[in-house]
Amino acid sequence: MRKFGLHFGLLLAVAVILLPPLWVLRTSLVPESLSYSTDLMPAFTTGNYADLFAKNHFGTFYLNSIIVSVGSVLLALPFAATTGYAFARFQTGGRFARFLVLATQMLPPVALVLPAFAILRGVGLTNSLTGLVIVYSALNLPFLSWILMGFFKGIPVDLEWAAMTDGTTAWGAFWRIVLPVSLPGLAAAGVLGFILSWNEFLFALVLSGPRTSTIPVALAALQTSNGVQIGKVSAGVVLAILPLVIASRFIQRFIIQGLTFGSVK
Amino acid sequence: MRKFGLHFGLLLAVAVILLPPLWVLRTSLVPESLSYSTDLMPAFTTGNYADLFAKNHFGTFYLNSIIVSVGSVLLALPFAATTGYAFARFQTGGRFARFLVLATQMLPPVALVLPAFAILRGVGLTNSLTGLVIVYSALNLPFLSWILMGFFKGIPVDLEWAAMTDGTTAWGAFWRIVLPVSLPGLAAAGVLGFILSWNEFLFALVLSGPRTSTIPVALAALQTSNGVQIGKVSAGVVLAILPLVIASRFIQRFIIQGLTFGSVK
Amino acid sequence: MASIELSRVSKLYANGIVGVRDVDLRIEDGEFIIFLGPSGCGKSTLLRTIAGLEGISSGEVRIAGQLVNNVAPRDRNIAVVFQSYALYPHMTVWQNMAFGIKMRGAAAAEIETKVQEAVELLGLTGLLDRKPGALSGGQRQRVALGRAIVRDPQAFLLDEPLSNLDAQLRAEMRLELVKLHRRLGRTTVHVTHDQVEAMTMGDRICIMREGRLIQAGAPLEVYANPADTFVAKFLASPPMNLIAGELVEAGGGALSVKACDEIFPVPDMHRAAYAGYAGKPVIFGVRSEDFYESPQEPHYHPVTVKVVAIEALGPENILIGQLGQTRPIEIAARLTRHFRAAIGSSVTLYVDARPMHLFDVETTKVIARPPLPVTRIAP
Amino acid sequence: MASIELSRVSKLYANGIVGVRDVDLRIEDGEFIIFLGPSGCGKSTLLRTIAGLEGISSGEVRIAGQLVNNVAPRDRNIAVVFQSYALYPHMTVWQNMAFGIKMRGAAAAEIETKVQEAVELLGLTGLLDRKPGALSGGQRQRVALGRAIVRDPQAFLLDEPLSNLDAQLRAEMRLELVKLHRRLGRTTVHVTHDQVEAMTMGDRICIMREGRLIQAGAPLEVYANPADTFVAKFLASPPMNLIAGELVEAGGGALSVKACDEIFPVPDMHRAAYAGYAGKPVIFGVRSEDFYESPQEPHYHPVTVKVVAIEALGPENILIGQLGQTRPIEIAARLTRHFRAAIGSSVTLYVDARPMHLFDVETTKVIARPPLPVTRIAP
Repeated sequence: MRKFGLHFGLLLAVAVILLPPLWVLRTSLVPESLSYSTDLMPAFTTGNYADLFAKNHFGTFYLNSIIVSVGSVLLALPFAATTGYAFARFQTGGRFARFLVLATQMLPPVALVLPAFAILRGVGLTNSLTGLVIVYSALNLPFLSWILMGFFKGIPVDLEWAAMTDGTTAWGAFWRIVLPVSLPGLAAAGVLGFILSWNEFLFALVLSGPRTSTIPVALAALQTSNGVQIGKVSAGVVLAILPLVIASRFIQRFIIQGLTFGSVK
Repeated sequence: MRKFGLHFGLLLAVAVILLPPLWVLRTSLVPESLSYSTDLMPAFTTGNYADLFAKNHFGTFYLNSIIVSVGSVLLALPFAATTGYAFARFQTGGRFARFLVLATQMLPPVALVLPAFAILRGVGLTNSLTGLVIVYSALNLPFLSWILMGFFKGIPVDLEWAAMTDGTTAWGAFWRIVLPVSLPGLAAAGVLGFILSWNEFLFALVLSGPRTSTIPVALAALQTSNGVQIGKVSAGVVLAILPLVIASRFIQRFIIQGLTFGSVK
Repeated sequence: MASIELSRVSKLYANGIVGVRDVDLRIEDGEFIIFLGPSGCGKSTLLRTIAGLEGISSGEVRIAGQLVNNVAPRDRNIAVVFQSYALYPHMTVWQNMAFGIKMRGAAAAEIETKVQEAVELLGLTGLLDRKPGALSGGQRQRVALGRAIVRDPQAFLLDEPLSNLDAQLRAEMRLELVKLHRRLGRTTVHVTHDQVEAMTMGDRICIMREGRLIQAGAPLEVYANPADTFVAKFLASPPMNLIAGELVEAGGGALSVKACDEIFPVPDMHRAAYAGYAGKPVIFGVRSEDFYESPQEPHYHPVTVKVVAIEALGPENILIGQLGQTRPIEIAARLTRHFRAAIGSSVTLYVDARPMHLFDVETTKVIARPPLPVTRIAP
Repeated sequence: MASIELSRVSKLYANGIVGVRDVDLRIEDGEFIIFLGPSGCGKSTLLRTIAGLEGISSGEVRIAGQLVNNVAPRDRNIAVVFQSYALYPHMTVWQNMAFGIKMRGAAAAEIETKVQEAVELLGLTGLLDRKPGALSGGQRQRVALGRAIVRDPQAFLLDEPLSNLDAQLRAEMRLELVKLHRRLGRTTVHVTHDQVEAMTMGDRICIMREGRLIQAGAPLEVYANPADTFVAKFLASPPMNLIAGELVEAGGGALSVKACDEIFPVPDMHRAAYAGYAGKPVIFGVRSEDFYESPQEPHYHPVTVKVVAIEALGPENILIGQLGQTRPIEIAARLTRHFRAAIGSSVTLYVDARPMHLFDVETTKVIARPPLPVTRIAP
């Protein structure tokens, strides 16, 4: 009896967690007029998706999001790796520098967005994807450095010493030994950076123009223009989540391993 | 010569990093009319601060932010601690459950804010601090669980075994040994949760009303109402950062120790 | 004050790994028993099943006659000293030691008395207000012991308690643990992979391998009569020399082992036991200390050995040499510190074959023979 | 093929901790030298300064006569085997072993030949495509050695290479390392905290303590003539018995040590050396193996000892006993395996005082006396 209660409770929990996303998926595949029907699947259509691409430029926004997210990660990762390595191995900057890195992560985004806008306008990069890539790189840099620091700390210094007696320079030891060994960490950090950039809303809203919007901004626009078109919004949400789901299926193992933060065995 | 170049470069870097916040501080203490002067400190006034409290209800918003941030951390932390502990010690849910926890963190906030609004409206908690506290708790829970999982993993199971042979139950061992030992981790997680809630903008914008705004929303309002009042905005930014600076001075050590993720010696 | 009985205890893990397999053992009240084996042999797992920290898959565990399969660790009234010491890092030494009886609801005065007794017994005065982080390895070890003693448990379970100490301290603590046991008289289970600890500390050794209990007995008895080649090799350093050969009849009912181009006469006392194996391949086992530099006794058998290395330890010399010409095998002989020889030269050593053993080639089990008399060291 | 010279080498860390202090040492070309000491004594630091992995604060390091203070590790042409083995986890065994000469720009054919040589020498065939994660501890150790050998360096620096192996494998590898050194003839520095490794492997031992080099010499010479009480205790197990007493004149120019209610006559051969200390307090040092159960030689001196414990190791028995009545001290005596006595009983042991040492009470340094003849084990 007690066991039955437990299982029932677990099933309920699973339902509570899984039902909302599944309902979003269902609504995205139902014509707008039947969205609020209580039937499980009153009719099937891909019209919501087609509309998004045909009328709402979702193709462009999708591409924008990918360019911005991938670009910012590729730009930030080398800096993050070298900073994280310096923090992990040397006294560089001491405790204070490490704290500063964390501290920048504490500033309220709202307080940063206006200066960012001012700077980008100064160099003529508002409404451009390049501007967003640069800003996102800057936003992700401290966090990525911190994660990679943890990773590099987990790599025994013996490995580098071995490489250095084996004939490499200190830089060669980093390049040939430390980097390859920390690939899971770099991948995990990269994926995290991608996700953060992909989901970012505030900076994208302020810094992008009508043709350079990213998915979150486009989603928000759907929700506010002339009432909420729930079918389209649902389709947009599904599309927004899709790359995350696909990516994460491949690298689930990788991330979990990478995010145990520095425990390379 | 090379050394001189190095030092010059470092000084430049320090200036680049420190100048903007210092200039914000300066602008907040200068009358609005002289804000854009290039003088270092053309005049001194605390009028911007006084105005914020007198005319812009910053006192209320400040209190709101504190209530929401502290409340959500206090609400989420016990759940996060027990979830994190279960993940660290038992097979609970397996690898998939751990991934789900990470996965929820990957959803774009923009996609969550509308459902959150719908749910809160259903139970009559829009425009209320209670609603914000609950939503922020939910948003922070996965992240806090993950951090605490790392922490608990770092605590040798021997300690619990010792307590259990010493006469405690499994729960007693958690309560009397594991929790006290992980205080730095709990503190670090709590501070992180506080900062995330304190800085959150999107949900606060959508879910709060005129009397239940938090600081980020109030800051945004200052920037958009009738032109940017740069003196007031600067003062607002300083006020927004202040508790973070104060808190972090006290717990800097704590956080850095806590955020090495699970390496309790 | 309790016996511990294990009946067909097995522990299988979820991933199919076998922790412990069909262990039968009765530990008498007050006995000091050693679980010895290489890492991964299940000795620590077995200790934890006694403590109740790991459930068992099948079998029965009894403490003081009472079935405890489903009794929580805290109700078994046993104390465990962990390899890591597992001191509570947020408590002072005093609080660490008092935690156990406090949990059992003892009065403040009793706690004070008990802790004070343990503190004096272990020489921990002056450390009571320190946190574990401020203690040396040896001090931590003592505090962990003290924490166990204060509780006055039915039995002590020690999980490699000496392995984190340096050699000198380890030798001292070995002796102190034995004295402590003699003084407290409590049933004690001591897990170790160290052959010296096993030989010198316990009333009985239980040798484990791959989850199984291979042999249990008094240290010198096990040493003199190993159950198989694993025990023969594991319980000595250098390990017993094991030489593959053949048991042959030498006329007049006498037997010899033919191995490595040598003929080792089997002592008459073992003739009856080994007669059945005549003509079969056997493994001839002879301990390194049964080689001598001189024929002190008439029955010693001379063999020629080519010197590979001499390890001069100070008090004694270990000779590593090759026995035989066609397919030489390496043997170790424990000789006096006065022995000298050039590397590569040939020397004659004298083997005392009386303590010899023969092992079955296939099962690696010992071929039973009457034991030589072993004098037990009093008391 | 290189000598290594250290002249007044010191290494201070930024936080004020002294790693190494004023070490002077000349390691001859082809020598096998041991750095021995407890953990934290600076032996590994010293090894790393030779390798160039840590800079030195003052002094000079020369390899093959060339000053290398400012030479990068890769240009010193030495190979290091680390305690953790430090195998590159993302490379196969073959890639690990080839990495070093590849870095030095060797041709593919040469790499293949060299790696193959090392593989055969160390019996690594069949493992070449595995990653380090799929190897056992012993195999990893071999690969680490192989990686060093392939490079054909001027010198091998081994940082506790055996400490992660189990006892049996450690004994085997000890011997193999010695054979390897004999075969390759390269200068080798071996860092260890294990007294057995120190005694058996090297041409010379350097005993370190708190960053200082205390004593250097051939193992048996250091064993027989320790420079101070630290060396006397550290280089033996059980450590040398150190008994506080007084040197007194016994008439006719004879000397005795009065200690623990006993009078130990000083052998005549040492009389001249010790005469100056008559009437002063001294520490009397006698090794555990200089106690005997029977008066085999007429000059052995009988003492009465109360038995505290007997550690029966199998091949020998260690007696722990109390010497003296008023303020008894505990001594260890290494006796034969045939020795038997009841705990608590009194037994008479016979001391061979010829190898004795006296130490100064204040400096703990040995009081110089002519050494007993030590035969070096050939070659």
